Amino acid sequence: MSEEIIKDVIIGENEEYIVNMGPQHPSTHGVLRLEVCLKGETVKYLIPHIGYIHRGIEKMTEALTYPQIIHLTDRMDYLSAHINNEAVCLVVEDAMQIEVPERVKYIRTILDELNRLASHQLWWSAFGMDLGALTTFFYGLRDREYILDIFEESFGSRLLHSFVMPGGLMHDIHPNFQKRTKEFITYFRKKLPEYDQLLTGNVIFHNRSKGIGYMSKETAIGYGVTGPSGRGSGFSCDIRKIAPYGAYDKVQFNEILETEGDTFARYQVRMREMWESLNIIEQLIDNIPEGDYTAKMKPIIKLPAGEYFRRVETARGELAVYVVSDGNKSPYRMRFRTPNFSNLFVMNEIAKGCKIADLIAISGSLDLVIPDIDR
Amino acid sequence: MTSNIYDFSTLTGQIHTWLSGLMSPGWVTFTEFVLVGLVFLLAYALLGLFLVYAERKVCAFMQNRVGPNRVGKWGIIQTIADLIKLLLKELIPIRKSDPFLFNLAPFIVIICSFLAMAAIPYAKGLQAIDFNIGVFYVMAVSSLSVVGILLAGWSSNSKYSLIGAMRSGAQIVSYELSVGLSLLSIIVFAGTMQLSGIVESQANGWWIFKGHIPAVISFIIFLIASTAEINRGPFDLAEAESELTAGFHTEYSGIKFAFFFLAEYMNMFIVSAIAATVFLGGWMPLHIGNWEGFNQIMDYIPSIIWFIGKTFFVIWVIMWFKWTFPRLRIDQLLTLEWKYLLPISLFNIILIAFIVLMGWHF
Amino acid sequence: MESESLILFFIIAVILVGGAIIFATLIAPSSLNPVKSEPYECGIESEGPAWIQFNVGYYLFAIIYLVFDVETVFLFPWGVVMKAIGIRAFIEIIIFFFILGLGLLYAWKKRALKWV
Amino acid sequence: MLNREELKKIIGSLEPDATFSEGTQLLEVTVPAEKLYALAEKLKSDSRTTFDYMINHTAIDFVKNFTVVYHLESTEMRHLVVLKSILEDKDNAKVDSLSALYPAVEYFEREVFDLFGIQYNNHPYLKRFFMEDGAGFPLRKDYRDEVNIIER
Amino acid sequence: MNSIAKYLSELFKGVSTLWAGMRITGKYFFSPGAIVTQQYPENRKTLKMTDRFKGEVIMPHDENNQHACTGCGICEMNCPNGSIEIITDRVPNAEGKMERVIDKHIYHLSMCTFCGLCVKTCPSDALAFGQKFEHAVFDRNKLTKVLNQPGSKLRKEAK
Repeated sequence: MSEEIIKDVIIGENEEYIVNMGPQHPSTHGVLRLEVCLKGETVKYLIPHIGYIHRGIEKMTEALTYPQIIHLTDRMDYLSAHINNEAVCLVVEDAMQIEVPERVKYIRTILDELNRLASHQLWWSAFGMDLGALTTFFYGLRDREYILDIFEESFGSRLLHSFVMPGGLMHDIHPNFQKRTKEFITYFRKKLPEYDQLLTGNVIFHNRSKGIGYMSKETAIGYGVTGPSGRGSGFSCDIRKIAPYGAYDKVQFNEILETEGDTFARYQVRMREMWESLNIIEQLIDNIPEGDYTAKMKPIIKLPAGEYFRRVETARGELAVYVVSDGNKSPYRMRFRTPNFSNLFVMNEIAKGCKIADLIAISGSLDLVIPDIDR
Repeated sequence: MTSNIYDFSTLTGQIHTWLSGLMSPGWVTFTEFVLVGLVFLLAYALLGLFLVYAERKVCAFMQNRVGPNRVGKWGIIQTIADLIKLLLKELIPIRKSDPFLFNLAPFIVIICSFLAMAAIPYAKGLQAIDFNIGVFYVMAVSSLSVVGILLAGWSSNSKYSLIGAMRSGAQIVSYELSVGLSLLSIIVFAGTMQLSGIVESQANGWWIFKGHIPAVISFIIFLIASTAEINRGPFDLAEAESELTAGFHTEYSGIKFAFFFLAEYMNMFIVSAIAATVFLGGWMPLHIGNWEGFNQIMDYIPSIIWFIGKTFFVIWVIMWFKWTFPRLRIDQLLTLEWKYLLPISLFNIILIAFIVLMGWHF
Repeated sequence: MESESLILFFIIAVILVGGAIIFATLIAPSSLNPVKSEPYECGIESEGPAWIQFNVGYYLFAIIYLVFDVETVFLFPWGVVMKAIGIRAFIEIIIFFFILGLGLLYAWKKRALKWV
Repeated sequence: MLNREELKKIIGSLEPDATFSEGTQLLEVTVPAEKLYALAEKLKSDSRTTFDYMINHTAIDFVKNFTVVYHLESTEMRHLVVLKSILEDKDNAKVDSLSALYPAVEYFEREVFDLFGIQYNNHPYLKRFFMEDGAGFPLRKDYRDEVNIIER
Repeated sequence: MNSIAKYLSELFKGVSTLWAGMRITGKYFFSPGAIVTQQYPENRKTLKMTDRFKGEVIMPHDENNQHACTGCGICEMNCPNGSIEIITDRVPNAEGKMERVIDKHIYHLSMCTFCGLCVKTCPSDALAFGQKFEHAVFDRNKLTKVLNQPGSKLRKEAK
């Protein structure tokens, strides 16, 4: 029997099988619904349905002041909450033309990177679990706990820390911050090779991820897939390099690019980004300049009328904040271009023709956070 | 040779004589049946509960956790609490399911594991049925449980269940071959299919040591293939949690679900017991060459301890697999079997036949 | 005990499962509603029947399995007597395996082992 | 990377109807709705501009009109442009879909349709995204919801 | 021949990577010292939250049952969720002028998202974050708290 003949023998060639994955499914990391059309075990096409936790943040911002909006942005991509907060701060500082103190920039950048690390650790844990390696979940969370403890000491909260204010920070960092961060760097440098041994090198993992969910550079750009997912396809989209903010122009770091464009490449980008984040933190942590932790601000923040646009690099990609102000203390219209929104919809394109198990791997490798999609 | 101080046949013989003195032969047989039945029922339930507990503890330690520690000392009666909870759960009939097959499926999986339990030699003289085709019988019976899984998946009228069931079918029919061939290699060494005979043939050394490298290879193949056959991770495609939520037993609730759970763990025990019996000497103590003193001490450890120790070692290894590896994909699973395990085990058997032919084994 | 006593084990298993299920139905609460008895599909009402014709990939493997398993059954008696017969059995098994291996190779080359 | 003036010149030559806003953070180009698609196509294919990456698309309800906004970037040259179009007819707002040029914009457009009620011509799958049918268009300024929105 | 060598090397490489993974989990299995789980309800005595921990909003009172809240309403204005309500009263002071004092400083813990804006913006530092984090109750109404203690007064600054 040649391949063609086998194809003819296939019974049920036209049998389509519509399976809903989600909203209550262990692998969709939240309430995302994928309507998957299967043939046998092969995915023919899929339609993502979103909106299960749409909270109308964009509408809410129209009635809130800027400091109040900052704490709302926590709830979008809750895993890179600090970076989301910073995006709004940057827009406000841009618009009001405030020069923030150097110390603030350094601290913000360190926190960005710590947040990115924490996010990538959680992603690694969950990704391993998506592929059935249940132990990774606990190792990742164990190490993430170190970062969360550092956060808790300085900000008082672990996940959603509205720590930044327009013009600076809420309060100064905790005296222990530098010491504990350095401890964490040495600790995590030892643990990262373990991650590699447990999952990256594993032959089963290779088979499950290499060549799966291929996304070309053109697809990535066309669909606006940014962040590690886009960089896995060779799409150079690191805002930290393109439009540096904070102290990113003062540190040496590489933009991680992989060209394979498959699940493994996206995985590798994140793993290498963890190393890179450690490097960035290490360069900054000892050089935090002395000074004020906030710039002089008026008590009521009013943006001058106009349109402002600012982009930051969250752990999942490019977050753009677009503010239309009419001179009042709350924005006339605020738009969040969230990374996961674009990252999700490439899934139909790259998951066509793969197996159900691959679909899980692909959605895991895109690292979706559903509240970020729905806003 | 081994000492007879822990021979269970004397105990069973005594019970038999004692019973014969009390009642007529017909009643004796009946009473013995009931006794054996009760013992096995108890052993089955307790082993199942213990294995669930052990799994939770083992995985907890591998994951830097403590595991269950609230109910009883070290959480030791946690599984009993779970069992009571499962008993008290509602049994939900599924709309448009096939009620007869839906209810039949748990029976089949439990019956299969129970029948397999009967033929395992637990200790010297402690074996319910000593078939002369023991290995063959255990293989045959344990592979029947796929019927239960298929029925469960098919009858529940759920798409996830059906996919899980079909996967399980494809998986078990494939891995059955490697299990058979790897066991065959020891049969060639031992020259018998009787499980007690295989154990006896290891009195002066376990086959995994006596059989040179081919025996080690077939032991590894047996471990991999049997892990796949009992649907455990990394081969747990039938219930692949992140893909199919719970696979073939998605729709089962309460005690019916508990039986699938129990059967999975008991199947794990059975394959581990077979591995221990066939490769690791069953209840035979560890003897090293001519170290008389050492061998004497080993003989004083009861045979049932040896058996349980070896079995639990194998169980631990299987758990180790599960908590380390990512899950395979269905096509990779079949590739592994047909392109790696099967050719290797075929080649391995020729090698073993050659070793036996030349008389190189001890 | 005799092999007939297998029936005993069969009965015990049936009693165990049946008894537990009957016991559970007696003590477990029952509050059925139509939504509860829906088949699980992540909270969405399921579309179309779940019982469809399934992909041939599964059957193909079943067929190959059948072929090989029957051959393996023949091997077991050989395994028992291998020691006793010696060289003749060895040569025979090499021929047997050669044919078996050819079959596997054929299936392999014809990509019957490829999951569709 | 082209600077603002160079971009202005190129875009002005590509689309004579385009008007440019002064004193904005980014270069803003306003074109009539019916010329939007043609301009975007030219901007994408022209080797001088190569705006191949759609960062963001949204709309703003300026009570008297809708303004649709596209943020485009060139991944090669890294310059940004803001494309705007004003839709005067609020009850029957219509604009050409850019989804043939940028696959990503299909979903941004669906979101805008969902929240503003702006119709897109030639859109492959214009269905509501977050909200149920008949829920109104929440991001319009005149949207009222007594239950879920508390006036402050 | 080449393909056979490739086949075998792939096999060995695969097995060795699997073994590398098993070493990690095996190592942790035999090192119970690496257990990181906290035994939460049992370690309540030793559990210490960091001093900046945002457990709930409290109004610190000194030993004379005095607080610093002037009832200006800035915290109420700044709260994004409306979880603070201030009911003020006007009472005559020593000089006979009417002065604003708080009657009740109501705090809805159930609506609070711990953004910290109230504490940050309070001009008289009357609010602070408490360390208590076990807020679970069966009745939602219990989460509505009055922050000023009964009979408490505004602290007069020494002039």
